[in-house]
Amino acid sequence: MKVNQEVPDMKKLINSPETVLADSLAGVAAAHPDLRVDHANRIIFRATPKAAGKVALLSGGGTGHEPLHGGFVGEGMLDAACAGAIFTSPTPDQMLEATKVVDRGAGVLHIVKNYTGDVMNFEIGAELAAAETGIKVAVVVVNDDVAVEDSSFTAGRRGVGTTVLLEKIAGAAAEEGRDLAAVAAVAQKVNESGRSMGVALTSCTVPSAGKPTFVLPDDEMEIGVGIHGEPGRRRVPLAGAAEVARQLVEPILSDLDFTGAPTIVMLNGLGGTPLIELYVMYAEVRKILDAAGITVARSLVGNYITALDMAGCSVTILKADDDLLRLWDAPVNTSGLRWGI
Amino acid sequence: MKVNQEVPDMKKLINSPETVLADSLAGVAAAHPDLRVDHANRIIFRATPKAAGKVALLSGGGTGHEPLHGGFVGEGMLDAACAGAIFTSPTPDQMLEATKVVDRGAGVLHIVKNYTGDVMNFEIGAELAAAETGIKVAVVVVNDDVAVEDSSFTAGRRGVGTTVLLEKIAGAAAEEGRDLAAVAAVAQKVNESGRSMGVALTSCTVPSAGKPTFVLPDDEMEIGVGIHGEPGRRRVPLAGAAEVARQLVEPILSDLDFTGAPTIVMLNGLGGTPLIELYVMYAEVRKILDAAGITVARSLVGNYITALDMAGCSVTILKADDDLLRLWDAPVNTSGLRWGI
Amino acid sequence: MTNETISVDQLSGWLTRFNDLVTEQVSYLTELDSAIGDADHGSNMTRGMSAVVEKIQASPAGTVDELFTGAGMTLVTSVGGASGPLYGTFFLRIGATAGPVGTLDAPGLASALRAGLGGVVARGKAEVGDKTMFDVLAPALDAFDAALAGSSDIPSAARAAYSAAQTGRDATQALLARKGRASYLGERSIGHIDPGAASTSLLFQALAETLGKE
Amino acid sequence: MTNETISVDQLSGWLTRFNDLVTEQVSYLTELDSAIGDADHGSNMTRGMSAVVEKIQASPAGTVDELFTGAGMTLVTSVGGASGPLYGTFFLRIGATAGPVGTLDAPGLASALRAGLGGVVARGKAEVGDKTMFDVLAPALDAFDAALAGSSDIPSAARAAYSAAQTGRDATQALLARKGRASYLGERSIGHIDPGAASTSLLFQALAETLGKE
Ligand SMILES: Nc1ncnc2c1ncn2[C@@H]1O[C@H](COP(=O)(O)OP(=O)(O)O)[C@@H](O)[C@H]1O
Ligand SMILES: Nc1ncnc2c1ncn2[C@@H]1O[C@H](COP(=O)(O)OP(=O)(O)O)[C@@H](O)[C@H]1O
Ligand SMILES: [Mg+2]
Ligand SMILES: [Mg+2]
Ligand SMILES: [Mg+2]
Ligand SMILES: [Mg+2]
Repeated sequence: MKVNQEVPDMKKLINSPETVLADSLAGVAAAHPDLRVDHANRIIFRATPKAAGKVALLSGGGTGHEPLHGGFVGEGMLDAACAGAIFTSPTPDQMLEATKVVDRGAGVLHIVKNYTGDVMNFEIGAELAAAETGIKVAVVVVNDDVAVEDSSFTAGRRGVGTTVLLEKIAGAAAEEGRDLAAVAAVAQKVNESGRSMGVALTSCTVPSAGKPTFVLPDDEMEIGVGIHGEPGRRRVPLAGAAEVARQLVEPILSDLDFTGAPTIVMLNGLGGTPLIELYVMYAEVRKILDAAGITVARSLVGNYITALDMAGCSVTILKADDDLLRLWDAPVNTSGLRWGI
Repeated sequence: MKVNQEVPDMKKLINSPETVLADSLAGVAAAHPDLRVDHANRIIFRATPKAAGKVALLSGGGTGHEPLHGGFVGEGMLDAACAGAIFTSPTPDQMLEATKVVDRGAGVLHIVKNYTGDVMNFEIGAELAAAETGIKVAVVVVNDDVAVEDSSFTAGRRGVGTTVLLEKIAGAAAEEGRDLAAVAAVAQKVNESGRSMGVALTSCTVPSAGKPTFVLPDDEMEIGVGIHGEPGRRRVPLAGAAEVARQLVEPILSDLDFTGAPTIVMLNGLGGTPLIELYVMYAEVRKILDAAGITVARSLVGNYITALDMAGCSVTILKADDDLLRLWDAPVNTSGLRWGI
Repeated sequence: MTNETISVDQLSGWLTRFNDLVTEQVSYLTELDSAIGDADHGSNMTRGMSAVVEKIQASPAGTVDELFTGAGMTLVTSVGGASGPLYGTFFLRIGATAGPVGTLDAPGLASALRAGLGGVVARGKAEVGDKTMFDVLAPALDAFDAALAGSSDIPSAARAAYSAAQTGRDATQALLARKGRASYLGERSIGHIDPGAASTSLLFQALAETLGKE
Repeated sequence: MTNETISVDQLSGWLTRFNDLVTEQVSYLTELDSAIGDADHGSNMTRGMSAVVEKIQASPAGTVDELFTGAGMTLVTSVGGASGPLYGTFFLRIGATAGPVGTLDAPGLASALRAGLGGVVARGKAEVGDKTMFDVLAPALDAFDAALAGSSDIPSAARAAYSAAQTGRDATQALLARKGRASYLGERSIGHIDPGAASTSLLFQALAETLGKE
């Protein structure tokens, strides 16, 4: 076990790989009086629970994607987020505890990103909740990453950017008082209507590994990268923003027809890329969508679902409708997303 | 002039160094219907001007510090932001144009970060405004960076993190209907009560330079770095978060007595550092402040005033009072800072 | 002969030795996971197994059930990821099948291990050739059973299992992943050993070494 | 002799040559600014001077005033940073002092340049030894005046100014910066040539070369 004052062997503002999760939760607790952090169970809750009789939303996953998920706990979005070790799903006992705490009598929606570990751990959590409590649990598994092509021969598509939009929209549906089946249905609809694709210019470095997960030559980028540094579709020569935007948007548009409906578009930074580049990319994405006759009703540009210090970005497009747009616009008050409040 | 599709010679999501400012402004315009971008003059305005009779706030500076300043244009904060080339002050004609547009009859406060170029360009802008229009202009020059020790023998302290807090608080004072002198006085008070200090783990890369501004060995960091990659107080061995926090907070605390008043503390990321590390740092900063008997009334953790893709962070502490806290809590609706609305 | 049974203490020694091995090989496991996953398998396994061993040292188990149920629960609640539920279920099923006994004979051990494998399959749905820990676990247990059927004692059967485990581990290199995070790579997963296969091989190395020492 | 006056066209040639030189040396200027500033002096100067030259080419100036007022305004409105107002004011003052004339004689040129220097000081408050462009501009103009006083013609005086400029530029290396962005470095600014001093030396190189060619 490394001690606090040791010199880190990588360029990260941490005390040690072993303490980074606990230390970051301490920072979250110190920064946000609106949140209550259960340090023993590594769960971030709203300080003030929602009204009784409303459906609660629980998500969680490996740490390293901040603000996801803890940054989306608050009015109009999640009720709690379980934090796993870096890039590692949280454990079933966390999901059980969180489920018990957040249930307000109307059941709990588990929002799970489609990774084997997350799915299995949430599954066991839900099994334990069913065995120990009478709490109704519904599950939505987000799998929106078009980078995974042969999804029938794999663990399926990964859950990435659409998770952010889903947590916002389902959160609004729950806040509005819809019942568990209806909130789960909205969540399912968002998942079916959202698609994402990402690019890495550099690898992330997992603190416990101490070195970059993969090595990208100076003149190459990884198209279709996952938010854990999983390799993507292919390595290609580095290109300008317009060409990168094309390589991200085209696979999305060929996967789903986005015409004829208002869309919500997110240009998401992966952690090491500054906002100025995200805006440059967003301009290019919009040019492509405009040319394709796709209507952009709402935009989100920033770091929302990250991969530690990876340089790169992802594009998410959600085919919405009036109901989804209204839910999107509803008030939200979290550290990561806030409006109308 | 490079063409759009050329392969970039650095790992940045841009089209070319020459177009990055225009391209990012195009992205801002596409993403934010609440903003109006004057592309010719490179000015970001509120789409809906504030009510007549209220003091307007104008800021600006070199691009590369996003969300500062354009991300702080909106209700409760700035009325306009002039964007210069990367790390280069905007030009006087921009300030003149913006001043004319934002004035609602009650005068305009220019918020200038203390760099020779910014000061001179805003100065000429104000001179032109005085010569050409009857608009009253007041100026506040932010100089909060304690890294600059011998400020009497230099261009003075640099303007860094306090700028964010000042734009928020003075913006609220203006929104409340205070007159130009009163808004300028509040701004001055914030400047006098705020102190900052930053650290770089890596250099930034200015697109037109094409390579890192400075080279930091793998086991060193730059304490007291500026937001343009200006060298700081000293290079020291890389250290853990607790030790880095100590090296940032101690110079701040020895520069001003923060006891006996509520403080606002910002832990700011410099662009290439992910949120998880900022929370780890924030936890350490709070430990030091708690031990020093300093009361933290409000916290802000995230990327607010950045230095392109630099990895690192800065700490800003503002000694507040009831008035400043109330102004801080007042509604704000910008892309970079939003609450209460 | 004493080698025809295995005691709770020996089984505790197995888990302790497994912890030593994953700790020794932590960088290797993480490196394998960097190539086709997310660079955390080493830290996942050491976090889990060190917690298991801490628990064993704090309060040694009296029965096989207690030992493996404790180890399984510890893994499930401390690892996360894919390996937590998979290794956790493996041990939980071993415990439940063995029951509250102080020793297991060879058939008892074999059927407990096979129940563990059943748990892994129930949880992860892996099939032969999917390039997962299953591709070590299944041939290792087949070799174990075959050795016992050929009237080997438990230590020899464990050595046979370890040998099959190594072969299975190395064979994952040529496979295209169809389960877990590596499956996202498609063709690009070929040429790399599966990290879970490698840690499972260490599990059988630990068993062989623990029993060999006596 | 014709060398005793300088025409608008020659002065336009000076600015054109200055643009060529900063364009050639853009990386060098940026590198100097990387060491003690913010790595933009090269792109600032080329952005400004290429705009100046574009303007000259689009509509050649008829008078010295028109030329330099146009150049100064272009710099002020296209550069930003510290160099925009400083170089801009330098040229604006030259234009205003020279007035709407087609040629300048040697004393006229000398006093226009000195007015430019006055503008730089008025704007930037730099003093001798602050490690700025002033430390090139001041000795270069002193040398220019001294050469004229010693009855040199304008081209020789320009060569003398350039020589003094180079000396001034190199001398900034040993100085501790007290103005501009480099001043934040304190002791660490020592050992680097000031970027603005380097570009100002190019300004005199351009003058010497332009006049030398005739
Ligand atoms: N469905 C599955 N069935 C069996 N084993 C699996 C399955 N999915 C993944 N694994 C195993 O888990 C290993 C990865 O474990 P680990 O890296 O700890 O978890 P994660 O993939 O969540 O990061 C893989 O190498 C593989 O052997
Ligand atoms: N107060 C001043 N007086 C004279 N020259 C100055 C002053 N401040 C800065 N300079 C000059 O400006 C140069 C820097 O110009 P530049 O890099 O273009 O602007 P910035 O510093 O705003 O990035 C310095 O090298 C120095 O020569
Ligand atoms: Mg993992
Ligand atoms: Mg500059
Ligand atoms: Mg893994
Ligand atoms: Mg500069």
